[in-house]
Formats: sequence, structure tokens, C-alpha cells
Amino acid sequence: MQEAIISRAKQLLADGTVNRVIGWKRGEFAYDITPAIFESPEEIDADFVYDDFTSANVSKYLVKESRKEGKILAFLKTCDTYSLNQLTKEHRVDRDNIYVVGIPSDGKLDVEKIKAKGITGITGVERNGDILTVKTIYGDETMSVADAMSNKCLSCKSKKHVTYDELIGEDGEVTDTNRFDMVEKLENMTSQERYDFWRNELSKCIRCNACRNVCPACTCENCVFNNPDSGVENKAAADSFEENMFHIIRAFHVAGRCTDCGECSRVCPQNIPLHLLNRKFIKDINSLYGEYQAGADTTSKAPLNNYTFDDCEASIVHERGVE
Amino acid sequence: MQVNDNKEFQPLIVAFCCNWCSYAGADLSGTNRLNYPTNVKIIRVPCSCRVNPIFILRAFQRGADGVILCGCHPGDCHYTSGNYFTRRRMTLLFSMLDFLGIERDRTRVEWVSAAEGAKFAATMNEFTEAVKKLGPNRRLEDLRCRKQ
Amino acid sequence: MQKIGVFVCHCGTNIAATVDVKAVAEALSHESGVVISQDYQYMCSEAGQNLIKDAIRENGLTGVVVCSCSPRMHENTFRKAAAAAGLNPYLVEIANIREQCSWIHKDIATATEKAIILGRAAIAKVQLNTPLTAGESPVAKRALVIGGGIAGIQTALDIAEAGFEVDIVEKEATIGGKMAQIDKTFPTLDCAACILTPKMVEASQNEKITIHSYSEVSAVKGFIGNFTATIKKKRRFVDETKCTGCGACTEVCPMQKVPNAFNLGLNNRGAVYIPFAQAVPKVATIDPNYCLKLRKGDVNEKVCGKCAEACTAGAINYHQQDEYIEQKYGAIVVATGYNPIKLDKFDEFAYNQCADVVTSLELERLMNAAGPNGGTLLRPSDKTHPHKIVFVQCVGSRCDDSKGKPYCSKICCMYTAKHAMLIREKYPDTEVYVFYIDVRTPGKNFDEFYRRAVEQYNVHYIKGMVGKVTPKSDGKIDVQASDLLSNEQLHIDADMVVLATAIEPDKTARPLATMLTTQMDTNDFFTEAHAKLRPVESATAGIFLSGACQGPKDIPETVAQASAAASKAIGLLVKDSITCNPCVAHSNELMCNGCSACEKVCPYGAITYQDKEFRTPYRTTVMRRVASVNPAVCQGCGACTVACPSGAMDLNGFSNSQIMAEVDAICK
Amino acid sequence: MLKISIEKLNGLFKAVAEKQTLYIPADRADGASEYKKYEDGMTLSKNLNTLRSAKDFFFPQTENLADFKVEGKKIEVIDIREEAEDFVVFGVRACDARSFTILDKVFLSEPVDSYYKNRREHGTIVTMACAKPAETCFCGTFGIDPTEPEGDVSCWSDGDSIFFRPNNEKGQKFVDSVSELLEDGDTAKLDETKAQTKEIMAKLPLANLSTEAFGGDTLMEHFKSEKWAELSESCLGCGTCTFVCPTCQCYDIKDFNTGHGIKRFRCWDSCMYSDFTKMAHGNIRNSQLERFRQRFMHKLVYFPSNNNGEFGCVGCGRCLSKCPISMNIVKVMKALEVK
Repeated sequence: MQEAIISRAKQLLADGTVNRVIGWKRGEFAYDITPAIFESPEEIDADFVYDDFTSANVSKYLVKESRKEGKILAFLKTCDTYSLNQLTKEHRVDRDNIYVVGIPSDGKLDVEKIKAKGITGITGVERNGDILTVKTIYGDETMSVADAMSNKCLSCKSKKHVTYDELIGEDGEVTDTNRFDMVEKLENMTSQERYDFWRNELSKCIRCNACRNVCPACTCENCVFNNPDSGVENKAAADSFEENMFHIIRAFHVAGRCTDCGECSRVCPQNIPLHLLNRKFIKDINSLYGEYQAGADTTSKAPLNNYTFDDCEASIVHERGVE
Repeated sequence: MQVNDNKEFQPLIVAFCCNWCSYAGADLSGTNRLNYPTNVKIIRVPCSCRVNPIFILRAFQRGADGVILCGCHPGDCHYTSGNYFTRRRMTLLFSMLDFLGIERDRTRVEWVSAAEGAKFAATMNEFTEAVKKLGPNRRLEDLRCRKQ
Repeated sequence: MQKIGVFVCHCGTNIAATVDVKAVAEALSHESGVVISQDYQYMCSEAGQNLIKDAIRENGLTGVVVCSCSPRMHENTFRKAAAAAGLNPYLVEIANIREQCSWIHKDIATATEKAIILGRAAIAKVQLNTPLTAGESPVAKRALVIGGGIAGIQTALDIAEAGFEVDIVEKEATIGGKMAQIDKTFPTLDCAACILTPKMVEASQNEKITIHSYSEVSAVKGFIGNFTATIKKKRRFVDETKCTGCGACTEVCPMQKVPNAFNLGLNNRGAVYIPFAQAVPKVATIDPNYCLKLRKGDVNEKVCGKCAEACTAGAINYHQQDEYIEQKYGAIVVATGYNPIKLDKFDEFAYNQCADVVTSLELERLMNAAGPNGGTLLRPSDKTHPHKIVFVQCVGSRCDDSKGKPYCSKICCMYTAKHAMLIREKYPDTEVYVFYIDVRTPGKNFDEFYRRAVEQYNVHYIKGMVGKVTPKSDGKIDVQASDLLSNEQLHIDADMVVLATAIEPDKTARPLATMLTTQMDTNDFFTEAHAKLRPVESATAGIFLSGACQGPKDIPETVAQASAAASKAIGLLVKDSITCNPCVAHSNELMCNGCSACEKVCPYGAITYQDKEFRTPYRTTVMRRVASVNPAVCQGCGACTVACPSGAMDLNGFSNSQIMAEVDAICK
Repeated sequence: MLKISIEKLNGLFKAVAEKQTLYIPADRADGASEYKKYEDGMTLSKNLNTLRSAKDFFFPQTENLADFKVEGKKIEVIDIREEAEDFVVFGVRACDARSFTILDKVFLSEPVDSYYKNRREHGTIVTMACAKPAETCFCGTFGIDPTEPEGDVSCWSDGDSIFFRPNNEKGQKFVDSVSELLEDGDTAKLDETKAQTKEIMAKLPLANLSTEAFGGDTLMEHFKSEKWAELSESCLGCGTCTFVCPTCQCYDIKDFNTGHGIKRFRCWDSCMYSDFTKMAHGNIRNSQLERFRQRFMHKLVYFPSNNNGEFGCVGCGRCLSKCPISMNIVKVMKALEVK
């Protein structure tokens, strides 16, 4: 796949369709891959990589890049196309300035999961079918690919690209996943259990803003949490309340806009399952206002900017589930 | 201090009321001398849709034990559609607070028209009682703001 | 540095009785920014306003907080006072310590504490108030009158007289309302029809007045000067423009067993009908619940159709559909009137069991020359002449349980005296008894009228309530009552019993009130803006009240209020524009993402976008899509402010920081 | 050397915890480890290092500095400082141990940060030598020997026992307090372990990373480098690298109005944030390029130039594994050293 992508990138640069390419650049180890912009075939040949660890969603970079001179080529995985569509819908990117090549992904690996197995000194990774061989300075280790699979890919919602100018490989279908299982499990807990669960998780938060800054829906010119005039500026969680406040409001601000790309949880240095907050909103929206997938199109009205006369009342929250 | 310890817990309730219906409804319960507890403090907003979830969280942060949002009945919004947006926003927000383990009975939305002075008073009585039962808000408070 | 003045009103004892106003003024004087804190008997009085004006001038105040009644009551008064003293009127905030404090609480200590907190919240808010300047919005030169009874007709005539277009919307097939059903009027005993029908005709002939009969108001949007109402013209299956009102159709209709609503079901009419001879508009209406053809469901089937055959004008249209009209209005007058209550809960009066127990309004029809018996008073059951009639007062009025109404219906004492007198005059052989709790006759010539009934016409007035009415097998009615003055139990063998039934607002009033966002009391009477000083206006600007929809009234009072409402509406309509609300949304372009969320929730289409060039550091520029709000179109609901994730959208007068400051002050 | 067998280690923890608060690295449900207050039954994590460094105990993410009591129009300043309680942080790695040298230079030089100093005086750092370094480790680059950790007490494990060596008076006091649990032990096996670790160190992928191209006198050359644009273009501007870093020491001071008073607190800040160094006139570093450059220039050039060649990095590798987009100091050093 990497070869096909590289050769297409070079063609599109050569024929002048685009003047730069956004993709991924290899790092020091097998897994530390950085999104990067390539301007020449030489740079591409030297550093362009597309493999099991290229999980970063590059669509958010297009907010800035698509406002620059000339067209940019973006290689987007299925989940990334939802993000781009949503950004297009909200006028945050200039879609005309982007040439999208949809690329397939059969799931990305998460090095944290490999490390969590106690594997250290990683120098290389080989994927053979379902088996993953991890080369380390302490010798080779094997584990199943599924165990090393990134959480966001384990609950992949769609193999279908929702926007592209061309595709490399076959396009897939929207998949039926179990992505709400954990939300449901939490819903079935008692209020105290849920409180304890989230207190344990959110108390880990170091307010590094990685979740916000990586989020393709969080593209505000000036985030309320950065703005001293907003009254809710919050640089550090000086109290558990501020941890809650930041995550509730952030989730609320992206409710109905979050495409469930899973980047927030992927980048959290404290491994807080932040995507569950977003999924809770998605699940509620789906069940209360009808199925809605943010980013699936560029025209539909977002659920929170919409209503019907017979929407349920807020008291529905009191009426369902365990106490 | 001893006296305070024996006193019944008095919750602080913040009520956001839309100017056209609910605030007028609250006025009407005053005009009709319909009692409700002093625990309830009303903040006037033009429309229930003016209420940002941030305001609600902020009230809890600062020591509120319950927050109630009152607006015109669906279909009667002075601005035609404001309360429909409110309804969705608050449904989702309250559901999220519930998801985080915040007691459900601390938040409420009630539609009170300008003619429903009695309903306003009854709602405030009920809500205050419900919050009283829950005791002080501890799950969504900011310890720094707790009164000594 | 802020210099805030706090003014605490006693409102006589309205506030001062439960709130220690001196303590409030004292406590608030210590709040940061407060330079003067005073209390006064009546802040809204001229002296009170002068106190504020002087304080503004002398202390160079930058903000004013008045702790008083609801801002819905006097916010404008105090804003004007501030403006007169050179302070921007929007630097005034009201702490509502009357409706929302002193009137609902009894304990002085807690009420005072709450008043202080409400004052603090207002001080916290006013610190963040900014001077605002109001724009202007045009006034649509047309009034809508809802209800076509004597109140609505009088209001419409007066407004039309002043030169403005008026639309009357009447839900029945004709205007005229209750007055058209009444026989004679007290205390002059002149014929109701003789004074009403000329007004109906006048209304129909006035060029400025459009009558939408058999119609309803189905939606109202907008605000003072700029309402848009949707009027639903219900299908009457008769083309109003073609129908001449000849009545040929009503004669040929084979379905003649329809209870005649105009005669309160005391006789029958056809499925196609004209309510009464002087109906306006004099147009037939087909009742689809009874019409043999329309009841079928499929009008194309060959059933009946006799009326269409009889109609030479070709006005019958079985295919007619409801029609919706949208119209802009500057003012709306509500004149929805009243109805007698249902007597289902009053079994003791046997109203449902015995045809000879009737309501007073039914008696009006029974005695009316155009009524079911041509004006001869006969028992509905056997059409015989009644020799003994018992009147029962306060049926459902002044009721202390939920069966009836807590209020006095006001008109019953007088019309019963009228009925008694008319019967004794026309049928001297008929004995008339009136059971009453009190006889209430305040009004010009009213007590004289009642005394005539007692003294001149020998009507038996008995203070006491009727306990039970029992129809007997011989057709007589046993009325069991107590005479409170002689302390005797009485049994009267009556031929007829007439119930002075309580009146209540029309059922359409409540949905209408919610549509108009006007206030109603617990009995569904519309609430006036001020019980004494603004009795014909609702608290919602641009909506006026006429007649019994605001409270029980007799005809002269109704007409007086109708004209008063008309003059208020005219006062509004003569203006070319009214000052608009400057509390509108605005977008901070530096923070705007251009995402369109605000536009999607704006009900007025007040938000537009443009690409704008912004300077960025290092002498570069960037084009960004940003929102802007049209302040003339924005109505200030604030929906956009919450839809905006970055907080670029904010609302004048109710800004994020102002509301949060209030929250903080309350939760302090 | 004094030692305790590994089986008895929990007994030692218990004894320490009875007298003062003890923090040890413990495993979390997600496989990562973090310092936790020792409680009975807790076991020492086998992970190489904790997610957050021991810096947090001396320079916490948020810290109250002073209170202001507001009554009406009067404001009263309340000094809330009080003597800290004694505490022990156990299991600090050599890299993190070195971070205190750097932090001390910042906080203990005039004007002394009394809050930091207070905690430093009352906290005992017990370090633990590394046996199994990770691919992200590059402490050697900064002259740190993971087999010879600094701290108040240094510890080693030979697989069977933990060896203790006090390095100063505070360390001696710690060892004395548990001396009845310790016994004299032979270090033959330990020396072997150390030698093995040193061998591994030489084989680490970043073993050859050098600071040669950096230091005070390279300032203008690096500042003007054209490579910053490319290096910084993917930076998200989050604070992850800063907040997991054991040596980052920037903070912001803010006032929080509690409704009945003001709390003045400080909290970590990140030079990667867009409002860092924002002042009344605006911001002196407006682009992410400048902010990004600032962070690495500070660690590699400015700090050594002001501190006798001491670099502002200890090579713990946290930022290498935690950066959401895997941009880090190693990539910066490698890019800049190429002329």
C-alpha cells in the first residue's frame, strides 16, 4: 500500500494537481510517526510512510493548510474523511483547495498496548496475519494483532470513505460495531459507580489539552478554556470540579459534531477513555433524535441546531436506566 | 455553630427563568401570594435558550445544590423556537451529568407559562424538596468555593 | 471605577412588611462599587424617581440598582428616570424583591436575607452593564381583534373610526356573541338585539373592518408593532362571496334534527343554517357533523345535495377546504368573552335530569321573541305555562370547592332581578322566588332596579341556598331550601327552576394566551398589566384586553373597556415606529469560526456571513468567514450564544459575563 | 552494603509509611504506573518508570500560594504557607533524580521559591537503579548513569535483594529509621547486574545521541535554523511534553474568586500554549514555530548557557512516548545537529 500511495503522490505533484502532500513521516523507532507535509518527490522517497502505526488523523491540519496558496494532497483513511466532511460543512476548510485520496486501513496498532504487555526496548514490529512479532533489544516477543490493535480501530464505525477525489484500493461499507458497549455498561451501573468510575478517570487528567488540540471538531479560533474573558478559562484543574467542567463542556461543544474518530483517547497521555463522553452524546442523539453520523454528509442540520415539535422532554433522563 | 448543625439542610437553588413566560409566571405566583421556599433564587434570561450549560455548571461549582431551568411551553416560545433548542441541549446535558454520576434530581427543566403562577410555586416547592432529600451537592462542587 | 447607587423601595408595606428594607440598603452599601444605598417609600413615585435622578447627578453614578417590584412592572420607569438624569438607561438593573421575595415569603429574616442576595446579584450584573442605544422598528398599521362579541365589535369600530384597518376573527358563524342571545338588558330593559344588531351591521359595512367569521387564530409570531398572525378560516362549505343569505338552503335541508346552538339546544335547526336572522355575515354554514352528504366522507357520492340544488347563487361548495391567511398587525386586542360553566358537577340541581331546570341564558332564549317559543314563556318539557318559578343564585360562583369558581360572576344578581321582573310583568299569575346569598347591586341605577323587583313586582327574595332540586312524577319540581332569615326549611313545588350559572372565560382563551405569551390568572382570565393603572393592556407589549376575557363584566363595562382597549391600540398604531430592544446579539469577529451554528438556530434570519481579511502577526493577513448580526432583525433570544462553541456570540444586556456574575453573587 | 530481600520489601514500606507519607510507583489498571501513596498490600511496579515524574511532589501542577479575604470593600492577605510534612518518594529513576539538580537551580537560587524549598527540605528521594532500559531512554546523552542514581538514598536491585546507600544526612536518617530491617549484603551479583545494564545501554537506539552540537555558544546558529518550520509544523500546541517532563518548571499565577475570597494559585504552564508569555501588549511568540523553538532552545541552549553547561533535559524519554504526534527533543536534536 505504501508504494502505491507514494507513487500516486509523486504523480500528483509532478502533474501539478497539487503543490504539496500531507501524510506521515517515519521516526526514530518503528512506531513514532509524525504527520508531515512533503513538497518534493525526494522528501517523499526519503521519509513518507504508511504502515500499521500511521494512525494520526491529518484532517485537522487542513484547516490551516487549505487556506494557503495552492492545492494540497491529503491521504485520508475512512475515519479521517468523516472529519474532513464535518470541517467542510462548518466552513473550516476550503475543500476546493484539497485533493483527497482515500486510502484503506485495516486497523492501526497502538504501541501503548504493546508496552502494556511489559514489552520494552522495541526496535521493530512485524505483522504476519494475526500474529505480531515485536523485535526488542531484549529479544523477540510475539502477541496477537488484535491485542495490539488501537482501541479506535477495534470499534471502527465505517470502512466507507465519505469524501474523496480518488480512491486507492476498494471502498468498504459502514460497519456495525459494538462501539456503544462500554457506554451501555456504564449506563447500567449505579450513579455512585459511574461517579467513582469517572472520578478515577478524570482525576488523572493533567490538562495538557492534547485531546482538544488533536480533535478535528475543536478548531475554534479561540477556545473558551483559553480565553480569560470567557469566565471559564481553565489552564489547570485546581479542583476536581474543573476536571469535570473541562471535559463536560468540551464534549458538549462537539456534541453532534464529533465524528467519533477516537483521536482524543488515542493521544491522552493518561489513557483516559475520553471517547466515551463523546459516544454517550452520540448514543443519546441516535436514540432520542434519530440516527445521526456527524461528517457523513456536508448538508444535514446538526442535532443540536435542530429540533422537532415532539422531541422528548429533559425529564427522560430521570425516567430511564438505573439510579 | 451548634444551632447550625441541628438545622435542616437548606439547599441553594438557582432558577433560570425566561423573561416572557416563566419569569412572568414567577411574578404571578408572587401576585397571588403563592409561597415557595426562599432557597430559590431566580435569574432572568430573555429565553431559556440563552442558558449556556456553562452557567449551570458554574452554579454547581459555586455552591448551588440544584439548578432548574424554566421556559415557555414548547410551541409557545416568545421567539418561536428557543425552547425547542433548550429542550435538546438540556436533555443531552442532563444525560451527560447523569452519565458522570451526578444525581439526576439536581437538575430539571420545567415549562411554566405566564399564567401558571400556581405551577411555578408548586414546581419550586417540589424541586426544593427533591434537592433537600439529596443533601448538599458534593459531586459537582468546587471545594474552594465551599462556605466555611 | 464603578459608582453604583442602590435604591431600595418599601412599596408602602408591600415590600417593607416582610423585608427589612433598611437592613437591605445597609447590607448592600458595603458591596464593592456601591457609593450610595438608600431606601424610600415608593421609588416609582415622582419623589422616588427624583431621589434616583439626584443621586445620579450628585454622585456621578455609573450604574443604578433598584430593589423593587418586578422589572416587568417598573424597569422602564427607572430606565427613563436614569436617562432623564443623563445616565444610559441600560445601566439600570432591577432586583425583584416584591413579586419574587416579599410577596411569597412570610419570615422577615429569611426574606430580608434573600432580598440582600437578589440585590447583590443585580449589583454584580450592573457592574458589567454597558451603555446601549435603542434602534427603531416600524409599526404595522393594522389591528387584530380576536372575538366578535360586543367587546370585539366595539373595539373594532373605535379603531376603524380612528382610520386604521381592523380584522375581527370570530370562531362562530356570526359575530354578536352572547349579547345577541340576550333578550332584554338591565337596568333599562331595552331589547339587546335592537342595540346590538345596528353595531353588527355597522361593523360589517365599515370599509376598514374585515370580519373573519367561523375562523380561528392558529398562530401568532412577532412582537409589538410587528405581529404576524395566521388566521384559519374554517371551511363552512358555502362560498361567502356568493351566498346572499336568502335561507333557501336551510329550508330544503332534510336533516332538521340538529340542536340549535344559538338557542342553546332548546330547539332544532337544519344541518345547513344561518344562526339567526340578523347574523353578520348573513351567510349559511353547513355543519359537517350532521350534513347527510358530508357525513358520508366521500362528497362525490350521490347523496342528498338538496341545498346545492336549492341555491340559485351556486354558493354551496362541498369541496371547500380550510383556508389560512397570514397577516401582519401592529396591535392585537383579545376579546374572547365568556361562557356559562358546565353544570355536570352540580347534581343537586338536577339540571341534567330535568328539562325544566334551565340556566339563565337558556331562560333568555325561552323568553326571546326570536327564541324557540316565539317569546312565550313555556316549560321546555311539556310546553305549559309555568306558575311557580324558582331562581337559584350563585350556582358555581363564590364556590369554595373545586366544583365551581371562587369568584363572583358579577352579572347574575342583576339579570335575575331583570328576569323576575319581566316574568311578573308579563305573567302576573306566576310566582317568582329568588334564593340568594347576597344581592350585589353596585352600579348606576342597579339597586333601584332590584328594589323595584322586590317592592313593585313582589318577587319573593329569600336569603338562603337551595339544597336540593328533585323532579317529581307529577311534573312538578321539589325545591328544598333553607330560609336563613327565618331559619326555616322550605319545600317549594316549582314548575321551573332557573340557575344563575357562573361564567368562565372561553375555552379558547388559554391556548391563545400561550400563543400570545400573555399572562392569565388561575381562573383563565387574562391578567392586565396593572390591576389599577393599566387595566386594558396585557403585560406583553402590543396586546390589549377587551371585555369579559379579563374578568366578569356586564355590557356597559364591557363596552367601556372595549373602547379603552381601542384607544390604547390606536395610541400604538398612530406611531410610525417604536423603539426596539437594544439587547441584541453581536459577534466578536476575532473569535468567530464562521461555522454557521448560530445561523442555524436563529429564528429571525438575523445572521449573515462574510469573508473578511484579518491582520495576523508579522504583517500577514488571512481571510476568514465571520458572522454578523443585523440588530434590527435580531430579537435578542440568545439561542445563537449557546450554539456558538467559541463564545464569539454574546447578547447585550444578558451577556455571558453578566449572567455568570449573577450566578456567582447568588451562590456566594 | 545494607540490603533487604525483595520479599521483605513491603515490610520496609510499611515501617516507613507508619512514620511518614510514602509514595511508591504502583501499577494502574491500564498498565501504566504512577506514584501512589503507600497503603498496605500495595506492590512496587515492575515498569521502568512512572507516567508522571517525581517532580509533582515538589512542584505540584496546582498549588495555592496565598488567600485573600474579601469583606465588603476590605481585602486582607492571608499567608497560607505552613511547614510541609515529611515524606518519602521511593523508586525514583536516575533520570528523574537528576531533574532535581535542574529544578533546584531554578527554584532555590535567589529569589528562593519558598514553596518548593519547603517541600524539598521535607521530602526524601530514594532512587532506584535501572536494570532494563527502554528504547526511548537517552539519559546517557546527558551524562547520567542509570546504574548509579543520585538522590538522598540510592538503591539497587540484584533480583533478590534491594541494596541501600545513603548519600547525605537526610538519606542517612532514612536508612537509620529502617536499619533494623536491613542487613549487610554481598554486592557481587549486583555488580554483575550493573555491568549487564551498562551493556544494554550501549545497544540502545539512542545511545549515540550527543549534545555536542548544543550549548550556550550555539545560540544564534540554532535560533536561525531553517529547520524549525518543518519540525514545528505538525506540533498541536498541546502541553503533553511539558507536563510529563521532569524538568519543565514554567508556571502561571492566577487568582480564583471563590465568592467569599480570592485564592491565588500557581499552575503549570506550557511554552507550547498560545497564551504563554501573553502580556498586556500582546504576545511575543505568536506562532507555533516560535513556541516550539522556545521549548527546545530553552532545554538545549538557553539553560546550559545560564547554568554552566547543564542541559535542561535528563533523557527520561517520556515526551518520546507521550507526544500525540511523536515530535520530540530527539528528533529536534538529530535534525539540528546536521549542518
